[in-house]
Amino acid sequence: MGVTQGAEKASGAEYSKVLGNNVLTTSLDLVVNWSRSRSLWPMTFGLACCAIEMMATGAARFDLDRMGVLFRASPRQADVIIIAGTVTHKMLPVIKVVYEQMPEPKYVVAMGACASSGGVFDTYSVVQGIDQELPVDVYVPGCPPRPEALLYGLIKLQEKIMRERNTFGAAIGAGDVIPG
Amino acid sequence: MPEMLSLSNDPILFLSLMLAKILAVFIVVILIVAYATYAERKIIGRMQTRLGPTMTGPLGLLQPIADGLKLFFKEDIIPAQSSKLAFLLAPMMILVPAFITVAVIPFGGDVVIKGFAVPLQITDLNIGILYILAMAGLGVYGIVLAGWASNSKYSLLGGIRSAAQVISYELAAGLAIIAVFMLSGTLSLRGIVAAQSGSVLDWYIFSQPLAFCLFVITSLAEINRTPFDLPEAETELVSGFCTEYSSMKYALFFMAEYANMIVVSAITATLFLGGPAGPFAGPINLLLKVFFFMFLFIWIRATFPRVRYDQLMFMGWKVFLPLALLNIVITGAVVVFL
Amino acid sequence: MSQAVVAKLREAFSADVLDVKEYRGEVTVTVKKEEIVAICQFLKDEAGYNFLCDLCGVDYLGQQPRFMVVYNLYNITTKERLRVKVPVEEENPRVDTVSTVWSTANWPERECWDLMGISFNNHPDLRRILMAEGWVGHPLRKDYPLQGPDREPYQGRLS
Amino acid sequence: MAKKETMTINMGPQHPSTHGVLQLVLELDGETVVNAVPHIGFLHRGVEKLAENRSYHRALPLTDRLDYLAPMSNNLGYVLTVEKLLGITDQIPERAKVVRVMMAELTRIKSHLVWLATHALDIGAMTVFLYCFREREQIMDMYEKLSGARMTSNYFRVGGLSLDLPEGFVDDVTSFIDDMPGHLDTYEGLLTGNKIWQKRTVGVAPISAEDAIDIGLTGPALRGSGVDWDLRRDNPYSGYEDYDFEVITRDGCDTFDRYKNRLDEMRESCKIIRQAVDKLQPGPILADVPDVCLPPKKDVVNSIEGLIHQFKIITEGFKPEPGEVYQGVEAPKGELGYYMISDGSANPFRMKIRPPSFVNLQALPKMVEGKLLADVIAAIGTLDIVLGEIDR
Repeated sequence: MGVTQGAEKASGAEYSKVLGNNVLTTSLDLVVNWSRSRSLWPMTFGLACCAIEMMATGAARFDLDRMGVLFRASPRQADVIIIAGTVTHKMLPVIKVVYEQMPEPKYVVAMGACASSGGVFDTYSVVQGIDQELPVDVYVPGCPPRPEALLYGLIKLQEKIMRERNTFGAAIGAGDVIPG
Repeated sequence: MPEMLSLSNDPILFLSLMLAKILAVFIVVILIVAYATYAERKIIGRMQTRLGPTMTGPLGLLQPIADGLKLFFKEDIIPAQSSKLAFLLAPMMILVPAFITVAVIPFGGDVVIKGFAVPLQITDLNIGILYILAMAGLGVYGIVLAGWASNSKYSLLGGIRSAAQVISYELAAGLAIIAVFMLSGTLSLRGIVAAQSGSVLDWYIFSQPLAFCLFVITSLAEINRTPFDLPEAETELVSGFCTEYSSMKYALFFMAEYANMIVVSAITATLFLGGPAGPFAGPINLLLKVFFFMFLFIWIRATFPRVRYDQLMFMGWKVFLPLALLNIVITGAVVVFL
Repeated sequence: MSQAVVAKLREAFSADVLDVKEYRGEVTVTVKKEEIVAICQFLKDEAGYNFLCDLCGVDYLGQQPRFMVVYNLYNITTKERLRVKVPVEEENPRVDTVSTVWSTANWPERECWDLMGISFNNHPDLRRILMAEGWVGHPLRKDYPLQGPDREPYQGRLS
Repeated sequence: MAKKETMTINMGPQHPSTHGVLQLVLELDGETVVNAVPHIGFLHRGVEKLAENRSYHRALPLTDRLDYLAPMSNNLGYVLTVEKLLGITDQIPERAKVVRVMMAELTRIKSHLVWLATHALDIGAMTVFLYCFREREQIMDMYEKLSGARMTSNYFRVGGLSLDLPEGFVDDVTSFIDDMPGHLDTYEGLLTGNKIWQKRTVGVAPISAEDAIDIGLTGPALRGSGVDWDLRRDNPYSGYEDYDFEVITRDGCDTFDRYKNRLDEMRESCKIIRQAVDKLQPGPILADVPDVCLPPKKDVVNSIEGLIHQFKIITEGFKPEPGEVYQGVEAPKGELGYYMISDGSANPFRMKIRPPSFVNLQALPKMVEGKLLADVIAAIGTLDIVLGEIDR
């Protein structure tokens, strides 16, 4: 099974070829998408300031657990990686390894200005946006973003997951996911 | 007194009832496992001034289903460096003993069907307790195997910790319940329940309070719950023995943890709280007792920090073991001289 | 009080004290780099400067000598500060390590090597500390571009 | 003798309890740590270099992002340094000084709350984590009221403050410090008397006073080793000499005493904040130094002189005369020092930051060698490191 992140496969011809687009497959897709979007487990992975806001989002006032978001320490059990903070050239290989270790389907949220674009740190050691290396699904602006912003970003990610097609087919090995 | 139903007097009824009992118990346990995760998140959430899941279905009730489905449809990674067969076997080896232990737990008195007495218990082994201890010992092989087969250092440390932990605590747990069957005079769980069937004061929690405390604490350690969750200590070993597991295999570990919790609660209820005895129908009484213990375990998790490896060993060998032996000596003296 | 220390220092190392300055109540002593370890040991043992607050390099590009290594000392008993500076020329950017005097100098010296390219003789573990192992160049030098050498320099206004 | 084989494990940079992107290479014999080597720099963003390319006013926001758990302490150190460089330290209005002290102490509570939260979580007490964050949210609200941002406040200015206190702010502060000691008792109720917590902290990660000074420990970690040194009392700044507070010192040299130290420091901070609230008098919030400080907003919008004045400071900045200064402040984690050199231009010629965590982290190998793996976690927690300021 594989998930294409690129938009080039998202042509109509592609998914009519696989399992088709009938009431059965779309309902199954709906179930799969629902379960995926309602149980987004991010990794306990903080880089800088934004990580503290990420913790605050998980804590009592905002409580990510309401949305079924449960932090997992091991990348093998995580669905989404929240890049919370400045990515440096020294850190980049580590992030890539962690991302590779996550099982499909996996999502990337770039939290904060630094992860999205390098932010205020336009310097020799900072990667100017994690999207240069990883396929980012949702950008959350802010320096650091407020917890509400992160919540909104995750809700946007849920909506994006709900729009995915052929997720059931991809899970049983027929074709690729058509991104939402 | 009607005759006991057995394979010899009505094989078809016996087999079909047996199947029904197994199915019923299995479904109940699976359901409790699923909703134990939900209950844990809710209860701990409340203790931590949070809400827990609320947005998946009404009151967040569909959360375990979403989690389960998601894990089911997730990519299953088997690390290239792992030992494939052992890696596959480990989650099953930990889940199966957890489930089959339930077989000997009586969940009610006898019911009369077609003139035969049918016990509300899947099977009544005359060495029920030994069977439970044996299964508890088997479960740890799954953890050790998982730790070793993953070929990851964190997993290995988790596996080793688990093995050491179970060896030290199984002994104390076993010795703690010896005192119980010194009083009951039988190893069969049905017999033990029968021995406590008088008034509430006949429950062994009152005659054996020390054994009860020892058993609850040591069984917490055996099922790797806080404060003894060293094998999967998240802040030390990432996820311990299941660091490398993803998808459904991880879900099996997850289920095993809660199944173990149910089993231990049920055993404690049976041994010390009179099993199905109580004001309601047998199974409901037992379930209530099980829920009480599970709540207790969740409460402990929300309250206590984690002990350290050497302190755990110290407690197991130098505190609990002598206490359990002392308890046996006292019980023996009481049984012989009074 | 700092002046008394400086006087003592001048007495003991008359040939090595190059300059003494006071600015905003802070005393800065510039000394020769050859004797830095002896001077630091003296300041620690005789003058009670038992705490090395900070150690860093400064790049005066275009001046001779190009670098300065700055030691900010603190006396925990009298609560006083003293700054010692050592000029380091570009051709031979090497200073003796003071990590034998205060172990706290270990990491700041590594940082100084990493970011400023001043190396320290007899240092126990002189590796790059902040930048990745194979990094080329020393970023805090004034001739190192802010956005790194391999990027088009930013044309807009930074400050 | 049989040959012992050790195992090297790599803890971090992605690990739940390394408090960010610290990497520790541990050599283990069983579970005993034989050797621990910290690797840092995974968050090195080049703040010092960036500051050299910005004017003094514009370098201020960078300091927020150093120790992001205590942004106002960083701001305070920076503005004090620049003021010293300009020689306007004694022209700062009284109100600005009092508000600075008040905010610095609130920041100390905020930073210590995150420390307690993560330290307790590392050792396994997860409920304390959520309780601490609950109280922290209140401080965040005050920050937001004051500066508009929850974390990166950027509130102090060279010469004073950017804005006056908003309406009702003092009441918020008062009600917070009224409640805070009770909350601290709650945490202590969950931890201090808990046998498991004591077993995990008493005697763990020891360091003697001599070693601590030699290795450069500062802040609560040093005071946990019995060295009575606090910059607020010994080299007072921003008017700290006028406040009555105790410097908490314990000589147990272990994690438990450092834990108690920090908790008591929070109580002391509450006392200081209360005094600051009492001292608060109406008055100007910005020094009367037109070369440095922005004019009031009403002048900017109403008069051409004010507009030109504002424009000049924004575009050109100010130019301190050449010189060099060092200013240390007692940040929550220890001595935070700024060493600044001016060459007469509008940008700092060199800004060296002395981050307390950077130096404190050096003590880690000494603290954990020969101890168990679980003690490493406790030691990282007790040092209270923040990678943002270690790597800068």
